[in-house]
This record gives sequence, structure tokens and C-alpha cells, in this order.
Amino acid sequence: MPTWLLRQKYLIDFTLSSLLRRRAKNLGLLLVYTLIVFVLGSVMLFTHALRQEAAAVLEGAPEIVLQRLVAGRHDLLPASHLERIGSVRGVQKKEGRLWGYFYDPATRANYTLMVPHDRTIAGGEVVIGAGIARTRGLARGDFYTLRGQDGQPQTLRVADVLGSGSELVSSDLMLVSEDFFRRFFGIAPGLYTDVALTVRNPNEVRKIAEKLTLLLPDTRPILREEILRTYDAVFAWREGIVYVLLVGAVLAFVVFAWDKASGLSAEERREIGILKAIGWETGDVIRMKFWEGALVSLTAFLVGYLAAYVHVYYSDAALFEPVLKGWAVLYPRFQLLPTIDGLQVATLFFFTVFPYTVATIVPIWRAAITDPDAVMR
Amino acid sequence: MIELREVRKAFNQGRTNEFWAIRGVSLTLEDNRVTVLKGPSGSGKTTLLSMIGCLSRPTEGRILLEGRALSGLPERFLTEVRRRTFGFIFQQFNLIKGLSVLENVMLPAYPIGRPRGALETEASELLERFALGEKARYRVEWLSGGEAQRTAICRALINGPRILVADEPTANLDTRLSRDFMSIVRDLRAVGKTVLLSSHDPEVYDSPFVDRVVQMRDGRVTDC
Amino acid sequence: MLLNPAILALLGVSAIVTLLVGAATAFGLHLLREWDIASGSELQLRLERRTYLIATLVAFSFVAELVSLLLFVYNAEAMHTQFVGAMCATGVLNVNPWGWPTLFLKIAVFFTGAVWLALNHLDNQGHDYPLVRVKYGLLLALFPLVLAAGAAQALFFLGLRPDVITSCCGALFSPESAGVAAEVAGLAPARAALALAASGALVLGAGSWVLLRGSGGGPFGAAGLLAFVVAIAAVVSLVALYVYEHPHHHCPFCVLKPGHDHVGYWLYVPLFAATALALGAGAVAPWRRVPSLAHAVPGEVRRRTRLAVIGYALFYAVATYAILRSNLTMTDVWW
Amino acid sequence: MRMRLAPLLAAHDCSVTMAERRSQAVAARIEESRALVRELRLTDLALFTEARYTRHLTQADLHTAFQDHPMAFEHFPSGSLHAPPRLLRPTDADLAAPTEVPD
Repeated sequence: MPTWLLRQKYLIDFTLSSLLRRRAKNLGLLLVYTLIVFVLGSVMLFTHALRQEAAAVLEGAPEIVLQRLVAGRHDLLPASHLERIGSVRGVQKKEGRLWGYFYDPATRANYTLMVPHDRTIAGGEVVIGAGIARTRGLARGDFYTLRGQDGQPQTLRVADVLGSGSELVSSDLMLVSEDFFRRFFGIAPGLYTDVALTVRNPNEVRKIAEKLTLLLPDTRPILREEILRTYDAVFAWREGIVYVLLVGAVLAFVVFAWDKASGLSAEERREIGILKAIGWETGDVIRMKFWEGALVSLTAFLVGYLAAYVHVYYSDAALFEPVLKGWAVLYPRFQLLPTIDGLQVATLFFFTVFPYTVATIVPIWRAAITDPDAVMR
Repeated sequence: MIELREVRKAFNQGRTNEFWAIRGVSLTLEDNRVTVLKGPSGSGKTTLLSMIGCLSRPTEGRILLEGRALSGLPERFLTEVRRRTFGFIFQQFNLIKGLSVLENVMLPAYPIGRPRGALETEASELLERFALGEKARYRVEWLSGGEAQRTAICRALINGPRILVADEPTANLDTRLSRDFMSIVRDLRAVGKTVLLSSHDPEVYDSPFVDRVVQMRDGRVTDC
Repeated sequence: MLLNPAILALLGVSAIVTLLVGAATAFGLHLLREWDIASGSELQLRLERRTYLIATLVAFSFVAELVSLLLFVYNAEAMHTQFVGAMCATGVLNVNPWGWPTLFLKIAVFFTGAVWLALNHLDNQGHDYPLVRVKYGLLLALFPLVLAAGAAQALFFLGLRPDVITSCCGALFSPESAGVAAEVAGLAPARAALALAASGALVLGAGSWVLLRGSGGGPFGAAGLLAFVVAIAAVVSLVALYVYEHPHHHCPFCVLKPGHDHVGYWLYVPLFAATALALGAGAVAPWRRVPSLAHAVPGEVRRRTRLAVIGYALFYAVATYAILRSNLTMTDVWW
Repeated sequence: MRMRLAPLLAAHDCSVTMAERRSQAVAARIEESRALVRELRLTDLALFTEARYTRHLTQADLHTAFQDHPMAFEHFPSGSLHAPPRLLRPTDADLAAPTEVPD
């Protein structure tokens, strides 16, 4: 082994034993450090996983959604629009969507009622999301009564419950037949909520959207790539906000670390004095202290990160649920795709290890320049 | 051979409480001798000893080791010289609590980066020589005063220094242990070491194993 | 401005590093004024002890800048989804005029820091600290560089506006022609290959000369810098094409993606390390005439040169391997 | 030192393997969700469902009175987690600028 490596090994050995000797003192710091890593790491892993999830799941969303606006407000779109879209080249498929919200006073939740295109649902039946099934205690074959726009109660038989695997997108869905939907909301035939378009060549999406706005000036197109982009930005933004809020905690931790590092006990001071007197150089002491910081940081980082990992992926971010949930009754139960991302880890590193190290540089140096002859006085 | 030429040392220089601890000492110390710096407390023995042992630098004057000037060297290089040339035995022994006897003995060798096996063998041999073999794995808090001092001596010897510096070595020992210490000093001289002591204990400066006594008072040498 | 943790981290790191290097520079100036190696005074002792602090600050800043350089590239890569027309990190750096200058300044800080640390390491082996003035003079150059890198980066991030759905109105908010080109221009591949081979021969030759004759560290440093510039240009205009197996994809960052067997790390890590070492060797070499360094310089130069030559050799080997392994044939394009 | 860190590293390794096994299950789940999204032409996550405008974020409406307005008085907790659209933030003059396409 090269000499310098042996030297580092000796320093690490020494610093490890000196850390263990002062277990009680270091445990407090380690605990706070780990907690900081845990909190920031949880936020990071959680938002990152949601971003990934949104990106992966919404890949299947329609390329373009076209909404009609009346006086700037979202309005129903007549079938004649659909026909006119047919003349735009590059549009592979166009489908009028029927969907809307329904507020259920019994559970105080908003449902999303929707008419599926690719599956047929009988007139008196409904397919519900797992969230609704859970909240209302419904299972396949149960009956469910809603009050329609005309005040008449409508009873539906639950034909199926959507798989709980897709809860993150389907928790609040009620799939009903077109007839029922129109009757229930009082929407005349020939009117749709909006239009979903499939485009053959993905490179043409923008061009087509532009043509559509010229062709149908009262509509607005929403592109899938924009949805993805916006979700990406929204989650990154939200993570950033939480980080900004937590900067206060990081600062408090930095002050704590600084205080710990500069408030050496008389015993530690004496130790450094002895080391210097028996032949350790200032640089050796700095390196020794550096290894001490590195060991503490490594331990805190690993433990904190693992704890965050378990929290986010195995307890499904239980600590965040109340915040995200808000007043939502239909909060989806979901498990996220575990990912470890270099960028995220590096960012976390800069929010935790970097400030800790900065806070300890000057105190370490101060300790290291102890006069070697101090022990003789 | 160590030569001191008009060495002076000030503390708190340039401030109102400026204090000259050493006020012009010229002295030559030969190799393989036992020399005692004798004087009342505050006479500058310890300050002089720390400058000779490269623990601190003189404010003025020169110190030469084998003809090489040490006094102008920055701390980094002084440490280098100190590590290889001097072994220290302190009044309070200054062992590091919580570490074993063996680890304490090996400490001065850590920054050199010698292979662990060789270092451990050497440290164990030293401990055997000073009858501490069985206590190698003990923690230093459990040692008696005499054992603690012998551990400190082993530690001073681990890097194979030519010169041993001991500051008031017998201040915390009873008469019997002080005599034991002086016989260790005799043995060290017998194997070719130079020993430099500071003391105001007659057991030390009147000991038959001492070659030379340097009397100090108020930062000056009054008799050598 | 994008409020995103990675950006917050990068801005924070730049601010703190600027502060630290600023403090180190201020200490350095003070030290230059009062330095008197011959004196045994307490002031001189204090100054000597302060050199440890300065060295620690600069070394720490250097490491932080290195990691933040990586983070900067990763972050640019991660953000490409938020800009219309940006296919990868290149597109993001093109979003506004501060992207590339930031990257270049960060690289410059890295190399200057490496040179400073090399000089510092050498100086610490001379018992009279002969390079004190040179060292702290160089610190005066490092500080503005760090400051500029931080400022450019702040301008870059503040100028970023992601193309997201702006409230209700859907499309056509951000025309694709907003100046986000996904590509960087490359040289003609043939010329790049020639330049790469020539600079490789030059730097390996200069390195061997140093190792055999023990002199010529300065020219080796210069050759190293040249080789670095040529190598980066060649990665963009030649190696990247073969790695992606696409005759027009020049991005120097996509090679870092997992899809390409991490070949980017095998290219960049040896190249950056070797160049830093070569520059260090070049900076160290001229001081052999200083008496107190005469014994240290040859060893230092040789050690750095040996490692640098290994690094360059690895880089050229990986680049060659990447080209040979590729299924891309460029016969029509340039032979 | 390696000995003392071993449990930590082992735990980390373990988490990586568990992650792999789990990621297969989750990948299947994501495939399921993606299929449903494709089938139903969904556009949003059901993460926030207490308010209508937070359920279908991308379909939210600027001009809907009161509660659908994202800049409305925040009476839903999740409103505090969502950024108002860029257009509505005071720094943006885009709204006032003439547009090619009416919105």
C-alpha cells in the first residue's frame, strides 16, 4: 500500500475510535444530520417519483385535446366542429370526449364522470375507481344512487371496479354509458365536452395544433407534450418551494454543526495538543478532522437516505399524505417506482453535506493550529 | 549536537503584556549525554526545552541541530524534524484516554504511514522491554503512575529518536519511582541516546547518572 | 427563473464558493503584505498557520466546483423536457446566451484550481515557502474567475423560462424558433480525426520526453492544454457521431447517458484528470531553479506526468475503441 | 473501518435488490395505468381531488367564476401547493400582449 494511503488509513482508524469514544456527543449531531437528510431526501424522492410516474403514465394521453371556449369559458363542443377537424391533414383519429365533475354531497367528494370509448357499459351500470369503491364501501354488484340535474335519483349497478394498480389516475373515476351521461347532466346529443385527437406523425403535432386554431378560432388545443412539460415543471417547482422552506432548517443545522465543531471540549483540545506535540503536523490534524466529518456525513447521508427511501417507497410517503391529501376524500393509494437518480443524489448532497462541511472548515482549522507546546504549559 | 546562540523568546509580542521568557541563552549540548535544566518554576526551563525540541520557535537567535539551522523553519518542517529526532516525555504523561496502551505508543508513527504489522511488532517489543507486555491491550486510564510514565517513554521511543526530552518527569512520581525513572535514563544513555531533562527535583539533578546540570533563572543560564 | 432544487443547489454552491475563495484571496493579500519568512515573530507564525486555512478553503472550493460542474451538466440534461425543441443538455445550454459561457467558466475554474493546488503542494515542500507570492498572485486570478462563473450561471438560470402551459390557453405559446438549437456545430470529421491524432501524438510524445529526460514539463503542460481543446472538439465533431451512430448528432453530453455504456465517463474523466495533471506538471516544472525546491520539482513533475500520460492514453484508447466498435460508416460523408 | 460500515452498505445493497424486485411490480402497475390512460384518454393524475380545478389541472379554466379560478382566495389546501399559472403572475405581461391566436 502506498505510504499516503496507509497514512489516511491510520487517520481514519484514529478518528473512528475518537468518534466512538465520544459517542454521546456525536450522536446528537448525527441524529439531527440524519433527520435533515431524511426530510430533504423524502421530498426529493417523492417528487421525483411522481414526476417519473406522471411522465410514464401520461405517455398514453391523447396527443391533442381540443376545447371550445365561449366568452373565455370552457364550453361544450358541437359535433359540427368534429367534422371540420376531419379536413385537417395528419389527424388520424378524432373522438368527442364526454366527461364532467359530479359533487357527491354524501361523501363530500368530487367524482369524475366519464364515458369510455373503447368499452361498452350498459345503461344502468357504472364502473368505478378504487377510491370511490373504498370511500363508499362499494363492490361489484352493489347499487349506487346519484341525484341527476333534474333532481331525479338515478340508480346504477356497479359493474366493475377499476384495478387498484391504476389508482393514481383513476381513483375518482365513474365510467358510465353515453345515454346515462347525457340524461344525467342534461347534455343534448351532438354536444361533447371536448375532443381528443390522435396524430399520425408526432413531429406534426404543433403544426396541426396551429392549423386547428385557425380553422376553429373558438377552440384551444392542449398538447400532450405540454402536459408532460408542465407536470415536470410543476413538480420540480413544488420540490423547489419545499426546499426553500427547508433552507431555514438547513441553516439551523449549519449553525448547530458550527457550534459543535467550534465548541471543542477541554478534553478534545488537550488531545489535539498531545497529537501535535508527539509529532502530528497541522495538516495531519486537519486531515484527521476531515475524515471525521466525512465519516459523520457518510453515515448520516446513508442512513437518512435509506430512511427516506423506505418512507417514500415502502410506507408510501405516509408523512406527506396529510399535506398532499388536503381535504380530498378520494386520495389515491399508490406505490411509486423506486428510482435512484444521480442528479437527485448530487442535489441532496449539496443541500446537506456541503453546508455541513462549510460550517466546519474554520472550526477545524482553529482546532488544528493549537500550539504544539500547549501541553507543556 | 545542539547549539543555541543568543536565543530569545517573547510572548504577546507588541502588546502591553509582552513578556520575554528567555533572554539570551547560548548553550552547546553534546550528544549521548544526560543534561538537566535546573531552576525554579518560571525560570524558562520549559520554554527553552520546547524550543530545543522544535515545539516552538525562538523569537530571536538561532538553534542549530548538527549544524543545521532549525530556528527559521516553518512549523511544517519543524514537525518533520521533531518527529524523527525528538521523543517527548511530559510531566502529566499526556496519554490519550480511551485508547489502549499499544495504540497510545503507536500514535506518533501514524503520520509517517509505516506498515501496520511492522509498527505493531515494534511497539509490542518496546512495551515488553519496559515490562508492559501484558498491559498492551489495557486502556491507559487503568494504569498506575509508573506504568503510565513507562508507556509515555515507549511512545517517545517509537519513531527511534536520537534525543529524548523530558519535562519535569518526576513531578508526579514518588521517590522510588523517580529512582526507577533515572535508571531508565541511564539505560537510554547506554544505548546511545541523548537525554535532556528539566527538573527541580534533587532526585534528578543529584542523580549519579546525570552528566551535566544547567542552572537557570529568569530566562538566563546562570551556571553550567 | 426555475425554482428547482438542483438550480438552488448550484446557485448556493456558487455563492458560497465565491465567498470562500473571496475570503481566501483577502487572507492571501494580507499575507503578501506582512510575509517575512526570516522572522520568528508571532505575527509570522500566525500568517504561516493561516496558509493552512487558505489551502483548505481553496481545496474545498475546488472539489465543490468539480461536483457542481457535474451537477450543472446533469441538470441541463434533466431540464430538456421543459423547453420546446431542446432534445438534450445542448438545447438547454442554448436556451439563452449564458449557458455555454457558464460551462466554459466552470471548466476554467476547475483547471485554475488544479494548477493552484499543484503549486501549493510544491511550495509546501520548500522550507522557505518560495512560491508564496506566485501562489497568492494566482489566487487573485482565480477569484474573478469564480465570480464570473457564478455570475454567468446566475444569469443563465434567471433567464430560463420553461415552456409550460400558460394557464388556460394551450398551444403556441412558445414557437419552436425561439433559438433553441439542439445541436452544436462540429468540424468536418476528417479534419477532427487528423487534429486528434496530431495532438495525441504531440502530448504523448511530450509526456514521454519528460519521463525519459526529466525535463520539458512546461511544454508538456502546454501540449496538454492543446490536446484538451482538440479532444473536446473531436468528441463533438467525430467521436459523438460514432457513439450515437448518427451522422449529425454532435451532443457532447448525451455520451454520459446510460444508453451508451457510460462511455462518456470513460472519455471525460481521464481527459479532465490528465489535463489537470499536465497543467499541474507544467506549472511546477519552471521552479527547479529555486534551491529549496530543486530536490522536489523533478519528482513532482515526473509523478504528475506519468499519471497524465496514462490518462491521455486511456482517453485516446477509449475514443478509438468507440469509433472502431461503432456500426456507423462514414464513407459517404467524408472519405 | 470497512467492518463497521458493512451493515450500512449491506442495507444499501439490500435496498437496491428490493428496489429491483419491487420495480418489476411497479412497472406492471405503470403499464396498467398507461393502458387505462390510453383507453380513457385521461390527461391528469388524481392526486388532488378535493377541488375540480386541481383534479384536471391541465384542463383548468381561467375564467370560471370563484372556485375554479386558480387565483381565487385559497380555500383548498392543495391550492397552496400549486403554482398559479404563469400568465397570472404579476411579472408576466404576456396576457396584455397581442396574440396571434385568441385564448
